[in-house]
Amino acid sequence: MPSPSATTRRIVGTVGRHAFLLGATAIMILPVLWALAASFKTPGGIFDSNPLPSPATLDNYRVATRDFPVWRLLINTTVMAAGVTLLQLLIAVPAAYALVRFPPRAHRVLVALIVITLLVPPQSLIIPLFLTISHLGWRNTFPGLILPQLYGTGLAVILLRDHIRAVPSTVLGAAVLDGARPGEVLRLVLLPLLRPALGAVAILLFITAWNEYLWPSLAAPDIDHATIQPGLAAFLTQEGPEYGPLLAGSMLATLPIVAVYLLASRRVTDAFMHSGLR
Amino acid sequence: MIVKRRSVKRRSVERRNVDRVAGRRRWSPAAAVALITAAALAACGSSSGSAATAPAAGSDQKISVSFLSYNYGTPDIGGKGTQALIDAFEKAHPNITVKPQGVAVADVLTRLQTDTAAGSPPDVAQIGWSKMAAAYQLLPIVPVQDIPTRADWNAAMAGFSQHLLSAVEVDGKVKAVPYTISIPVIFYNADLFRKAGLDPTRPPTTVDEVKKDALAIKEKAGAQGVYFAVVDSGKSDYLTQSVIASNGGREVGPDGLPAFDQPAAVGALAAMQDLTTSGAQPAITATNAVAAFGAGKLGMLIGSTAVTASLQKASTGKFELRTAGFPSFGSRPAAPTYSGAGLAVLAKDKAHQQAAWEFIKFLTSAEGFTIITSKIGYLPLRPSLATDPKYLAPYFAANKLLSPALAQLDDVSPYQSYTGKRASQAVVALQDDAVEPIVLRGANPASTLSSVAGQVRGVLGQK
Amino acid sequence: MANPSLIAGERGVDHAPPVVRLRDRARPWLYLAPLIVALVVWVYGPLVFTGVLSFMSWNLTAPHPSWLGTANYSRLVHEPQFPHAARNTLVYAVVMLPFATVVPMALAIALWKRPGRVSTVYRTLLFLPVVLAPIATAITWQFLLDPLSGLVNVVAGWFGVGAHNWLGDPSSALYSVLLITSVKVVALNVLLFGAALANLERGLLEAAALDGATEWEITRHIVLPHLRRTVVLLGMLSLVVVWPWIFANVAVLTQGGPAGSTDNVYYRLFTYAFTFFDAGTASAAAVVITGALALVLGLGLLVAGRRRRAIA
Amino acid sequence: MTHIADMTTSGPTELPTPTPTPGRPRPDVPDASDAAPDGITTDGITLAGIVKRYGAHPALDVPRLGVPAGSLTVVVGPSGCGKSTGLRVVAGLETPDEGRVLIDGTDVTHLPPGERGVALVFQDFALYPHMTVERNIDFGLRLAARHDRRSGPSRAEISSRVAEVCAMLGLSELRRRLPSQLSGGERQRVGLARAIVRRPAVLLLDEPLSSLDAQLRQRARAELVRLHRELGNTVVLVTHDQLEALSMGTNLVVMNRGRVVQAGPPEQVYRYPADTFVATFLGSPPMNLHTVAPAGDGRVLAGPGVAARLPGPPRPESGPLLLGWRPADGLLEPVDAAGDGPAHGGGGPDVDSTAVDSTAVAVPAGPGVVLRGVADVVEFTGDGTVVTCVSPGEDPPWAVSIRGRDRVPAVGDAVRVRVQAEHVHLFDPDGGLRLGATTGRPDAAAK
Repeated sequence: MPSPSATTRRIVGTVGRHAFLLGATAIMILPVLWALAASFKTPGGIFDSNPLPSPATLDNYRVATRDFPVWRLLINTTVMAAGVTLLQLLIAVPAAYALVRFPPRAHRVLVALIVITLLVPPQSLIIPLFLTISHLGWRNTFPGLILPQLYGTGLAVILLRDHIRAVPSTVLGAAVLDGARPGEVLRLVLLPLLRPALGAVAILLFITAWNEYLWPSLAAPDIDHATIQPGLAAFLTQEGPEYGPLLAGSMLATLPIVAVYLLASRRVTDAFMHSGLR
Repeated sequence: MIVKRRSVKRRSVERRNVDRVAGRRRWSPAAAVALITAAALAACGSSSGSAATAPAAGSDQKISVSFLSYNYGTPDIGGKGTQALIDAFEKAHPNITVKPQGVAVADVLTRLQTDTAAGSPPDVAQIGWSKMAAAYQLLPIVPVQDIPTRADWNAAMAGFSQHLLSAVEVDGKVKAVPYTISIPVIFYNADLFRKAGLDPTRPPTTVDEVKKDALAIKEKAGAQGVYFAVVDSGKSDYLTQSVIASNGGREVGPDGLPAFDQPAAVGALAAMQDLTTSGAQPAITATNAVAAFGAGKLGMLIGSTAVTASLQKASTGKFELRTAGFPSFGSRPAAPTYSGAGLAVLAKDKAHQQAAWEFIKFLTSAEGFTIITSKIGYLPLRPSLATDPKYLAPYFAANKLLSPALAQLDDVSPYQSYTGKRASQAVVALQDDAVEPIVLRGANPASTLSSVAGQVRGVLGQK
Repeated sequence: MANPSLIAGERGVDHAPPVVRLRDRARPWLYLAPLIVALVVWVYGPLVFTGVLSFMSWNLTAPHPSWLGTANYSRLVHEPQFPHAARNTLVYAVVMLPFATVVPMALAIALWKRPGRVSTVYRTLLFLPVVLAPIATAITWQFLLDPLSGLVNVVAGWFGVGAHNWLGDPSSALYSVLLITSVKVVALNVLLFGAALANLERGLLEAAALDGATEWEITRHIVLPHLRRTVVLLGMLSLVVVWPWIFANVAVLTQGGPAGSTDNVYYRLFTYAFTFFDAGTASAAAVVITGALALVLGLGLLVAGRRRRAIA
Repeated sequence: MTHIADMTTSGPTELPTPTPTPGRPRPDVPDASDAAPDGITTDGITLAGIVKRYGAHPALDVPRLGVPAGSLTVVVGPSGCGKSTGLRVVAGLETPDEGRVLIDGTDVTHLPPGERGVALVFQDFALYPHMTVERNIDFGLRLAARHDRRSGPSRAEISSRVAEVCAMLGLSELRRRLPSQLSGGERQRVGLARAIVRRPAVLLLDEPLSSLDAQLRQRARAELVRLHRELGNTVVLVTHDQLEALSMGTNLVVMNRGRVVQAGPPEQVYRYPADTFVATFLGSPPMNLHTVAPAGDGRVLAGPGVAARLPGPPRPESGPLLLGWRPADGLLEPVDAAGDGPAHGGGGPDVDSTAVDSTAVAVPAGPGVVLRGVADVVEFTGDGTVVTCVSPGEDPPWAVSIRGRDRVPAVGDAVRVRVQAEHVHLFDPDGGLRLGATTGRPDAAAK
């Protein structure tokens, strides 16, 4: 039987926690809500202090979808982000596997060299990367967009290495004893076990690539090949910024990810939950 | 315009097919990386610009001109207007196809740099005046005036604002033709004027009057008075040049070195500072000021006519928007500097240069400016069009906002650039280290300008 | 029935046959090859190029860069902008740290303690700031922080706080940009801390509660130690991942101003490269940044290594 | 062969030792070294000169160890003694730094684990969590089929072998389940099934019972023994549980600190522990050890609360010794509340009362040991009672087991225990080595 003071403390604790959560969440999603509301505002209304759209209009969405190739940009962005994610995982999984299961003698040096790549500011690579894809004639192509972004693969390797370490070594040993070759251990045992972790890492990589601004703006400046992030900057025109359509466009860009999240909410949460990120 | 939109779509469909073909090859299981490379090369071969493919010399032959424009592809009036211009040109010149390329306005020079580095610069590019000097220096620009015969040039430029043409001349030559040009004006909220007991039909004409009216608005209308957008978010100095020139000074001396530490320039910026310290002007950035003006909380905004259309949209249904000419310092005539963009040619071979000239000639013709003014809102650089019933007389009859600017077209002072390859760094230094601290934060005008001038001289002198 | 035998003697180094040795030695490199190729082609190669370029003068379009020696470096040191940006960068890093660690950890723990539909809703809402386009985020904040009519000042007005020019005042601009960016960082890291917490046995909590531990004691002695590794990882990771977001906010909102107060080495690098078209100075800045970070990392590893040895 | 004859010098002095119980023949199995003069057996597992280091510290150092074919060999030792490492070396999961592993006469040191004909059941069973029971079991066979389409098992063969194994281990009903849906015992059986379905020549078990609860463990132990009998292959089981070690194996290998301390049939190892480590590690409660000093002609030993008279020739040398006896070998004798004398007859007459001091115990007249102490803890174990006693002086407490319903002393009662001479073990106090006969090779203990 809890004493009255304990009960009081519990109530205060619960209220406190909810106040904390509510407050923090409110602050954090305030910009999203404001942007959502503003995307329905008229050009004049957007400057008002009133956060609600009055009068509300769909004009901004009309502009964003009809006068602006938002769908094409979204497809480009999806292809790019998926390509970057897929290639990074394709490269990182075997590398992380090797680093955990059969580390070469120089693996400490190797890990240090991988970690250093995380610290190199992308801006400092952009000039050489840009010249490279220009010489290859890769501007405004998906390879030109995607391949140089592999400079970030080190992150995937470091994250996956932790996940692979968390897999019981006995299970992998059992597969070896069952006669599985190293590649088969990876494909038939490790990968299925790693799926939730791969999901979580993939989501992280996908979001990072999706939000990428600088590289796509240099690698694929043509509006037909551009991605959504630099594409949205087209609304900041010399003739005055088109805030409404820009926000409408960014809502449309957010929508697919949120929809996927809502549909796969359980799975994504599970992915993060069981990703073993420790 | 609708037709054109469809053609854009057609192009992208073709390109998608290319991608699809490449894609089929791409997904063979092994060696994904290598195959992607191959596919990319294939895709690239078909999508890289026409500039690289050598055209036939004959004038009847089809030729295409690539056109980099920061207006193209934008979803606003600038994009629509540019599309209309291209459509009209292609109709008039069936043998020339224009391949427009869009770019964010902030990225124009980057894009041109990188395209040039990649070996495929556009044939024609729309370049902002503030970046034009750098562009002349950095890019393989072919002076437009060198392309046609003298007679052709003279015929084409007859009726063009000769004052402006001579203002943009470099070494006695027009290297880039003024295209989308704006000059600063006073935008004012007529409702706030009335509320403050001012007569909206008699807007201020001098800086002193601006200050007086602004203080009246602040006191009586409960709104901010004026914002002189010298502190430009894009770090452009065209308004700084405008106020200094209007006060009889120069920002950049004839030698291409700073002259903004001279008394006239110091006086101009001191006047700007006085607006802030007196309370007539809020100490905010230009972006915030535009928002405040759009919200009806700022009486006057002094900025480029380029934003006329968007201010008009924002004011619709909220307040009456009017414009007045750029204010003068006392009795000295106002001498605003133009901003906006010119058209430069980067085409590599004669045939494309010739086609580029044809295109430029059309864009800056009477038909061209009719579209530019009526669809995008830039000034008609052939002033007679405004009264020509065939062209813009109906537009100006209905739309008075551009008239004050047009009236000042013959007063504009040339945009001046610093010398050397660190010119853009000099502009940023002036705006960041002198203009902003002086105007918004009360730094001493004389000492600040003098120290920054020294700093800029050092920068410009570096290798 | 047999007897296991133990015989003294015969012992010697027994070497594997050469083929076996070769196969075992080669295997890791086979798996690491794609990574090594990718990093050499897309990081280390360009880095070397950048290093060479840092001694050159080049505007990216001239046919050839010209040799300049160490002038680019001395420019960085002698002009006030870069050292100033470096100091700001430190402030960014230090202030961002709690938003990458403590704040999201507290939120994640609060969510984790009472699982259920409510926390799912919270989690979904907290996902939103992560995926809102960076440029839209920046523009939204530009409006929210507007000195004259922004919502933040309106709300501040209710509490009797006067209007403030958050982004226009050099004293507050840096912290405004930091707070704006931290929203995204917090949102992302709540997710990641949530993932780490999922590995913690809830049974432990019940056991501790039965032992009479208070909520705080449970958090302090069970939950926090469990998250130690995540804190370190996300702390470091965030300092790497967060720069593109800071960059977008600075580019849209302040352009490094006012008075250079929001400038940082990354934005400076970009300015040198793509505003001033000074590839040499930009490269020199890149070399300095990378070198400094590698140095910090090296020292960190050294200290961590020594401490681990001290414990062992 | 007798033990005396087999005995070689291991201590400075040959002590007359107790002879084994009459009628107990020494297990008459040829030594590996007898079978193959070069020291390499042709059957079973042989480790030759195996060294495995982690850092500078050798985790495993086995000059030679043979595991006979068809045996159920139990490797026992405290945790961290290298027994699991040894198992992993045999399985091929670890590569030794030095030495060779032979299985049925073939050098497998550099063979991949899957090609050694070895199966291993892990302590945590290491089931593939994403595969059903059936897939877990047939994974290895399917791989074999994939790798060698010609001579690998056919699909029909795989399914019949899986069915057979499932039937044998009672898993037929569980074939579609995932490991997460199984109980601990079921998981263990799946782990076993996965191991034996490949018909390995050698089956290795790494503490297979430790994650089962006590009740299940007893049953699983019996099942494993039965399974070994049915399969007839070589089984090596690693455990840290001495009871398991003594009860299950046909052979016992005791390890400590990366080395093999003693090997042999369980009963022999139990009866003749090679040193104090083995003596105290095997048996519950562990063997009692007393530090004693020889007196007189060296046949009389005395320490606090303990006195012994040993048979055999006189021992000229003096110096302290360790005297050991197993709690079950002690006979509790009633004592007078007042003095040394027996309360109700018993060994009264043979008491020699010459050696007397406050802590001393009268030396028995005949061969044997007499201990005196006070009952401190009395534990009822069901089929008997364990009494922990303390002697006067610094000596550690010692225990004696009382069978059945024999009279049990109460706490605080004075206790006298007599041990027959043949149940006495003597050890060198310095190295802890056994003095006198063992049936193992003395140099094994010396290693």
